[in-house]
Amino acid sequence: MPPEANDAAAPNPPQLWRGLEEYMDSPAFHEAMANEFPEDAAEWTDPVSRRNFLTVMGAGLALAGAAGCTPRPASMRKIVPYTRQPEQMVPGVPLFFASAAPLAGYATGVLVRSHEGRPVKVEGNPDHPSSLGGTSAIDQASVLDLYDPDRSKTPTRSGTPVSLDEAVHAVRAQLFDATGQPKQAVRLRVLSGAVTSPALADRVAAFLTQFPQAKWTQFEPCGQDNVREGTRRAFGRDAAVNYDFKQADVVLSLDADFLGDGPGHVRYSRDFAARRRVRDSIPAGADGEYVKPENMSRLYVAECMPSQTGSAADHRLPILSGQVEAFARAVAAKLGVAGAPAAGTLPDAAQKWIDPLVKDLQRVRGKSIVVAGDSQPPAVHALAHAINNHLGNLGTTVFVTAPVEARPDGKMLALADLVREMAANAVDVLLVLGGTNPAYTAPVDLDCAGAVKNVPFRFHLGSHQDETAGTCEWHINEAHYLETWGDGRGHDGTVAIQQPLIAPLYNGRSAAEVLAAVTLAGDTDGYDIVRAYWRKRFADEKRAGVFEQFWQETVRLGVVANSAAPRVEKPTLAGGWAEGASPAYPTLGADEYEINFRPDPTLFDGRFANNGWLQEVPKPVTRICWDNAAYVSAATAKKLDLDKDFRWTGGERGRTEVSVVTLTYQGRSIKLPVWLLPGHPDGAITVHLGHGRERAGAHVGNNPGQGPNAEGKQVRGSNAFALRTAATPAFGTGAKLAKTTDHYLLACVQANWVMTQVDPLNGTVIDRAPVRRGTNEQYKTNPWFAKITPTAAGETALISQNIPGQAGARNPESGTVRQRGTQYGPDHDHSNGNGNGHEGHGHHDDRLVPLTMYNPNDRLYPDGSRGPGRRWAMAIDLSACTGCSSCMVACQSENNSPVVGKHEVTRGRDMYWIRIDRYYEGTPNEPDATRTYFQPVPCQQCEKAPCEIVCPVAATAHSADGLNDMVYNRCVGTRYCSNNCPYKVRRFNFLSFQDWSTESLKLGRNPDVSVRSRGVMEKCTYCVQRIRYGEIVAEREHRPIRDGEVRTACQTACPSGAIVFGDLGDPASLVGKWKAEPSNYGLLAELNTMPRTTYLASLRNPNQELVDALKR
Amino acid sequence: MPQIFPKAVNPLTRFLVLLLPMGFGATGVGLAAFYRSSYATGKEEVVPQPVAFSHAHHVGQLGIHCLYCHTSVEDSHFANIPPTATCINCHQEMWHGADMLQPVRDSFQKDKPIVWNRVHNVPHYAYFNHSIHVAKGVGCQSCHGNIDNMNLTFQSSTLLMEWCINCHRNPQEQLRPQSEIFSMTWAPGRPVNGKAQVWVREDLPNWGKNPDGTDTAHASMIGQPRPTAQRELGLKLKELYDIRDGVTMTSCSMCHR
Amino acid sequence: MHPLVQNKHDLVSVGDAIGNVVLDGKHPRGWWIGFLAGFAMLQVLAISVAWLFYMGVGIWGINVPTAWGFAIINFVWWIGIGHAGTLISAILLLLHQKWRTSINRFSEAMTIFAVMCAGVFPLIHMGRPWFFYWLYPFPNIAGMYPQFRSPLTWDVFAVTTYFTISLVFWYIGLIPDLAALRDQARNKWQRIGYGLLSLGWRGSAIHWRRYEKVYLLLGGLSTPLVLSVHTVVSFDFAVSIVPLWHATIFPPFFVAGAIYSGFAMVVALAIPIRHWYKLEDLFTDHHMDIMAKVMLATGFLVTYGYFSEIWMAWYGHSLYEWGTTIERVFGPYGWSYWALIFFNCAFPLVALWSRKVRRSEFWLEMVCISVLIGMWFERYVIVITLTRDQVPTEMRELLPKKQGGGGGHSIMENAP
Amino acid sequence: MSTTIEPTTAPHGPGHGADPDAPKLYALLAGFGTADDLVVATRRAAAAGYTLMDTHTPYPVGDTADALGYPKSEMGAVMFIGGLTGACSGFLMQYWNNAYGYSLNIGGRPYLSWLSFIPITFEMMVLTAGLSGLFGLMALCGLPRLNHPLFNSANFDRATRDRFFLSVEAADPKFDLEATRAFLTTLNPLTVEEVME
Repeated sequence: MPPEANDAAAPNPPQLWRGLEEYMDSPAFHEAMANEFPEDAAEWTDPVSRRNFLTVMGAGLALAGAAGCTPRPASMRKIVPYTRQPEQMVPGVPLFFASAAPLAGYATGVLVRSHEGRPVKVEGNPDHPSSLGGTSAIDQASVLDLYDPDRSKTPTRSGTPVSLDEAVHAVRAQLFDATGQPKQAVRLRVLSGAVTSPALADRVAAFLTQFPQAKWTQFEPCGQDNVREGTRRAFGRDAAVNYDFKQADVVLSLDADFLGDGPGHVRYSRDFAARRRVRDSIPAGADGEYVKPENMSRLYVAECMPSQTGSAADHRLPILSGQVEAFARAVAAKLGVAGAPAAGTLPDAAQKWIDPLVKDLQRVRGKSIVVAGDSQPPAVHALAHAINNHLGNLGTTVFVTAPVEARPDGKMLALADLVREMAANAVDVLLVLGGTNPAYTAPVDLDCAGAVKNVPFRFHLGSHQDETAGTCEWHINEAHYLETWGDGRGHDGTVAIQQPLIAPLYNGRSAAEVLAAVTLAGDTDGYDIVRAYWRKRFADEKRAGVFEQFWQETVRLGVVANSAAPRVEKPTLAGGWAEGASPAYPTLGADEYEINFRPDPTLFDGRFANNGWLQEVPKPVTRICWDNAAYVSAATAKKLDLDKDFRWTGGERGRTEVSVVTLTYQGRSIKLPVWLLPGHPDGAITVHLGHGRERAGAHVGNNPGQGPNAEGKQVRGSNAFALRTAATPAFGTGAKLAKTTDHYLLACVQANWVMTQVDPLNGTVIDRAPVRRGTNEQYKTNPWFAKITPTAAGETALISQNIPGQAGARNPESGTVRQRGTQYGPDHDHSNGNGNGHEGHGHHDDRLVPLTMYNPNDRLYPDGSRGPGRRWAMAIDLSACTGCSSCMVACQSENNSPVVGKHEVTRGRDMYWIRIDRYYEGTPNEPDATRTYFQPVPCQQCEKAPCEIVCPVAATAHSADGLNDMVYNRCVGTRYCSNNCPYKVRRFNFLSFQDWSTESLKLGRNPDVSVRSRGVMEKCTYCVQRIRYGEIVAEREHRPIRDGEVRTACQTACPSGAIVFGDLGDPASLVGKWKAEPSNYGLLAELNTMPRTTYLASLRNPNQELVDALKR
Repeated sequence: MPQIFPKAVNPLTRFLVLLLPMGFGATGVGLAAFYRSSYATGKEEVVPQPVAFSHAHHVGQLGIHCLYCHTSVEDSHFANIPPTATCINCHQEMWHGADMLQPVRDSFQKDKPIVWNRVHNVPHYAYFNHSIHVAKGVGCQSCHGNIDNMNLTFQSSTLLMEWCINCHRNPQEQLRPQSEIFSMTWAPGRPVNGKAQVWVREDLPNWGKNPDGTDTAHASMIGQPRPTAQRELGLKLKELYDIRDGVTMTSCSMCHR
Repeated sequence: MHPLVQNKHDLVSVGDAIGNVVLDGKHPRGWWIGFLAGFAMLQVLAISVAWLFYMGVGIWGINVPTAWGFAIINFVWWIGIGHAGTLISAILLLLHQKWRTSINRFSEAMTIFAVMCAGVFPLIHMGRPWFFYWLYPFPNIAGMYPQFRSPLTWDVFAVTTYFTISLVFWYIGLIPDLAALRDQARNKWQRIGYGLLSLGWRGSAIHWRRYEKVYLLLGGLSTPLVLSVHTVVSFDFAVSIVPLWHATIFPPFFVAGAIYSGFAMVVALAIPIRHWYKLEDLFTDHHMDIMAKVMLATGFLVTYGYFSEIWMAWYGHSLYEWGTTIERVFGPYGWSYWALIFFNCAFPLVALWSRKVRRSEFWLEMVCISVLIGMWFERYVIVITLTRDQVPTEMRELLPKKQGGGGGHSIMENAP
Repeated sequence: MSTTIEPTTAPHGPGHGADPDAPKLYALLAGFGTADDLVVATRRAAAAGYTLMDTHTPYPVGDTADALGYPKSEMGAVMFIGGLTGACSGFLMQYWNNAYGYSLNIGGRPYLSWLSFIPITFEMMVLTAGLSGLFGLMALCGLPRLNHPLFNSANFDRATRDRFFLSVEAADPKFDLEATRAFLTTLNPLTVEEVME
């Protein structure tokens, strides 16, 4: 109900919605709700749940609101109170609840913010080891799935809505005979995604006990099969492995994207970043978060498709996926790993790597990690474990634990068995229990969808009417994780309790609930099931204390204490670990390529194909959105004469016309656009799975307004599953690529790829150096290297002091800053007499004189008028940023940013308030010399903001605490501010980008942020709603705001802790300490914008020996 | 050439020429007056309600405290409109058969909220927070007027931006001690219960207590007479409650975001 | 000396020749074709603007780095053209150039219509044009005022002032002429109409004396006003920190360009009018020659500006300036830069060197049209600079999506 | 030059105070063919002691104004004061609005960003100067005056074309219908007529 205020600046948009009271009055809501609460709701209503808010309110529907448009404010709006207000709820005050966001079975602990019963924002749970407060972009976007207008809203039979009872009874009729006895003869198969959830596993186990003839198959198209099998091979038992990157001095990744993919990557990003955040002076109490330059870790990556991990690497070896094994063998052989198979032949570049790499690994015995990628075959994993064992890493940086998954088995093989059974008419009843969509994701040679048709009774539980639902007769709509109770395990096995924040919007059910319902179990409600399971386990594990207390505390924290998978104390290699190694890598024919299938970085295996945020957020590294492409190297593109055409527009931003290619593999082919990706090795093609879904959803995945894909279908991207076989799920050789005459428009927000520009007159290179970068060796000799500005302005020294919070010219011994006075012109910092380094915390005015015509000491801040004197500021450590895009989605979620669609992105109109710029160093023709940098760019909140002085109506102005305020309701849309913003971080609503009509999406909006209408400029505000909320809470208590009390959405989401935000006026603030670092610099600070957002230069730690070796 | 225009035209044309600036001026003044009028702002306009709830009766006569219904005014941006259950607390005992209360009983029995008409309509892009105003010494009366005299509730202020801004620039004109926030009769210098006003502990930030439970320096004020002039009192309170300066308080993002 | 008026016209015949054009209301067929074409395009404009207001400026190809597009280009182009009118009238008045009278009325009218055309564009380019009045200071219920440091606010004042003063200048100049028309009127309605407009002017000696003074002073005010208006328009770019916009050369450069295009427009319109209405005796070849020489001079000033931009970018050693210059000349939009050089410099400056061209109706018309195209491209090149900014990643392209927008202005050209 | 004097008769003859409603004589209007004739005539009339005179010409003939004794125009002062007022009020408006009307920190610039205020100050000056010129001209000249006795003259329409008129008003102390008419006739006019009110 209450909070009014939601949309700004809308003159009269359709369905203006100010609060739930109005929202509930809308006819569309009536209609939607009529479908959403079926007649048998009573049976399922959960009397225990504390969060049935929406049901309470949903019943409270009143007369249609006065929808007129009158200039008079009075009586325009309604106000609808509760009839009985829930306890613990203060209207208007958001609440946080701990829950768990599942992905491919693994759960990440999250905290979800709820406004009046509506979950609005997902943040990481600092208490959960898989999160530590960070989240992935997928976790951030999961809340949008809840409000997806295309979710399955009702149980169906052959597509016709039926009641939930009817569907449940239909299953029961298959399972039980007339007397209520389980039918033992019926051949029963249960298919689900990977399961780590102890409660669900328990429920499945009970089911299997009840029906001993039943079989349970798990299938994950992009799961941990290779990891699991490799671990089993290495240690001779089912086990899981996790890593401690904080302790690792040297990391070798064998095609492993541990920073961007797989369970635990959020946590790994954080640990890894801790060894990359180089500091001149380590802040007190920040042990383990920062390092001195000499303690910086080193990352070697040998991989095919450039990944986030590869982008963060100090040395990256582009190599075919199939050659990784040979490379690993060579490393093992050189290291002298006992029993390692013989090394094959390696490409030249790879061969050069071996000696320096091995030497480096041996240097730090026991403090290194070799990690193999999910897509590498088990043999590579076994090799990696053997090397770790050899180097003494097991138990120090690499931990072998009991398995995390409820039943670790070969999922691809198990599916193949099931399909074979189905094809042989050996299955009577198939229950598909959500989390998996085999009709779309199964290997194409299995023909899963065809085999399913042979099963007489087919039942599907799923959140959407997807491809698998289409092959099944019966369907029940699955509840979202924010709607139902459950649990799940993180990468290290720690259990998170999945707590709902809202009653199921469409009365959906979880897998455990459905299993319970169809088997006539005692508990049919998710809460009862989970609680009962944990009551039993509490007793079984003989945990201390009272269960009720344990339960309350666990639910509150969201984490079950001490539930991590137990570590294997002294793991030993099994005897035959090296068996089953792949034969030597086949040589590629002249026109043959290696094809690589990878899960999409944002859509994963396609399950998020209807999530607008994940479709639109540019994929890390490639910066393409809304599509997939065949990624090839520059040499391959040249060989095939592939076009990447900007046409007469010269369009390097947002709009690119590329060739369409036909990709043929094992006799099957698809058409898709091709993309030249710097850093991709020659001879290989990478395609992302998860695109081209034909039953994704009408609003996003199959929205006809976005145009057809390269094959002419109304889907987003091309379906690479159509090429993927059971035998080669990750990569295989023999793919063919043929150029067609077609062209395709790709939305790539950043095709422009270098920081430098070549002067055509004399061939010199102009380096704008938006990312200041260097090595730790450089840093050791001169930590101030980032201060060098690329302009010839004589005021360089002065400008670098004018960056708020900057510690200026305090380092006489380095001399960098002062020297420039003579190098480029007169030194202007004569007025700055203090050398104590705290200059930046004071008022900056006296430094401005040489740079401004005005006398700065005037009425703007008369003495003492600044009250508590807060100065909000942000610092971003470019060494830590992995380019994962989590901040972009978090910002979109927090600030109600619209999804504009592919068409508008191609016109350069994406609406991200924070974007991630990706720069390459090197040339695209030498993939192994390419180095990648990421730079998140939010509004820099310049103290001398160029945008402000050009706004004719003062719609953007500075607040006293230094925010560059943007007042949407004052904006008239001249767009001059955007022109004058050197960072181009302002975003304009060129059209009515907001979805004003879809009712369910409105529930997910943040009520504390105006929803912008068309014709209005918008931009990052440092999450001013959070600042003001924090201020109000602190000032109500008459105390200062604590450092870290106000956190921006991007900061909270960042898995690697690259962003810090706080009050520069607080001398103890972390942001102040970051900014006092010598590597701190302001982007384009030479324009004297005095940005409040600054960057810490990106540092790499290359191995000089390897550098030299590669030069030879 | 004959005369084109009759003589009478001369004064007429001159008058018309003079009318031009006068007309502009009058239109401007008229528009300015219109936008500030009760008609345009809804000030003092009684809003009909589904149940004829009388603040005059409940507050003025019965003396029910504001917080009894508006429970979250100290904790939230939203002061809360009481749930039907709050009405029923009393009205299951008294007036439980009155026709007037039929909608209330219906609401409670059928679990259907009463849909009130909003009286104070702040534009949706202005984010007003009750709790901070109450915490910083702005009394209910300052914005809502003498609500204890209102039968049907009406808006007693214009709620125009200039009205907000005026107080944000000069808060001292409206501030009152914490203990008098909910009072409808308080005025600076007016005796309370026949005695001259003195500072009480409740007036002090955090009740004059440090986190460790000791008294703050402010505690010495307790028992001292309060200034009797609003200006003097306001300035004292502004300092006491750490109210920031006008430039800070009129920053755009204070209210718009 | 060349006679100002050829073929022995006297006071009466000149008055009749001009007065007949107005009072008879008879127009040649060309006028009607032009008028109807203009009127039709005006309707296209109305439809386009209606669609624009309904959908938002997103129907244009503008995007975030290039947030300004054709609307601003057209605005600057039109306002530049407008300048010549007043300038011709005012400067020539101040310099006592007698030949001024052959074109002053005409060029003043052109100014007013050009400024009206120009004024449309800033209005329709706004995201929320219905709030345009927020750019004017007036006491309002929000207590908010315009932000006077913004060149756009200066623009509002400058263009408003310019329009008002141009109107006043034109009108004051017209009063005796209106009185003459009143006295020659063919019928009662004309008589009443012109009678009202001429305010009862009777040519009194003291009236004339005051009139002359006011007119002279207005001319004196208009000259700096014209310069100031285009200076302010150039501030729209020069005050920003966009590379190649942020240049002190912009004000004089813009003013020279404005005179260049303005004279071109005056001549381009005068030639067909003189041709159709047979006014060769009043707007003589000599006049054409003088105006062409002015264009030649201003054309060189403009060309100097182009040179200076490149020189300053190179000499200034700012890598943003220089990098943007490279992109401007050799980048994806380099074609527009070379188009500008051809239409604005190469062709006109060579052609105008010849006396034959200066005195040939056809060739001078061609040169003028070339200059008008060239000056449009100049603004295009300037606005397109936005595609190349300081941050390499944010270099996106403007996608010109042609709406009817620029269309409907020939009515205004034809109306006088 | 023709010396023909066209006999002109007033509609009702010279009313010697007989009928109060009868139109009164306003002036005698002498028409000349050239500006030079007019200048000469005006000088002579002024020398003859006539004061309430005026000339009406199709274009400015400055010498007549001198002959009539008109001073240099006061329009300069009017427009100067107008412009000064506009400039001051324009500048103060900007300063007041920025510093007091709503104090906002715009890009870290001081409230008194006088450099930024110059363009509008200038524009306001020109605007007010121009408008005060127009309205000052109208006010001082008594315009608009759509009805004027001179328009009763049948010939007066040529005043905007090709004839130069000298009018001697009946209110002139030296005015005597016959004597003045005789005097005017000596000045070589093309016409002399009586113009009634």
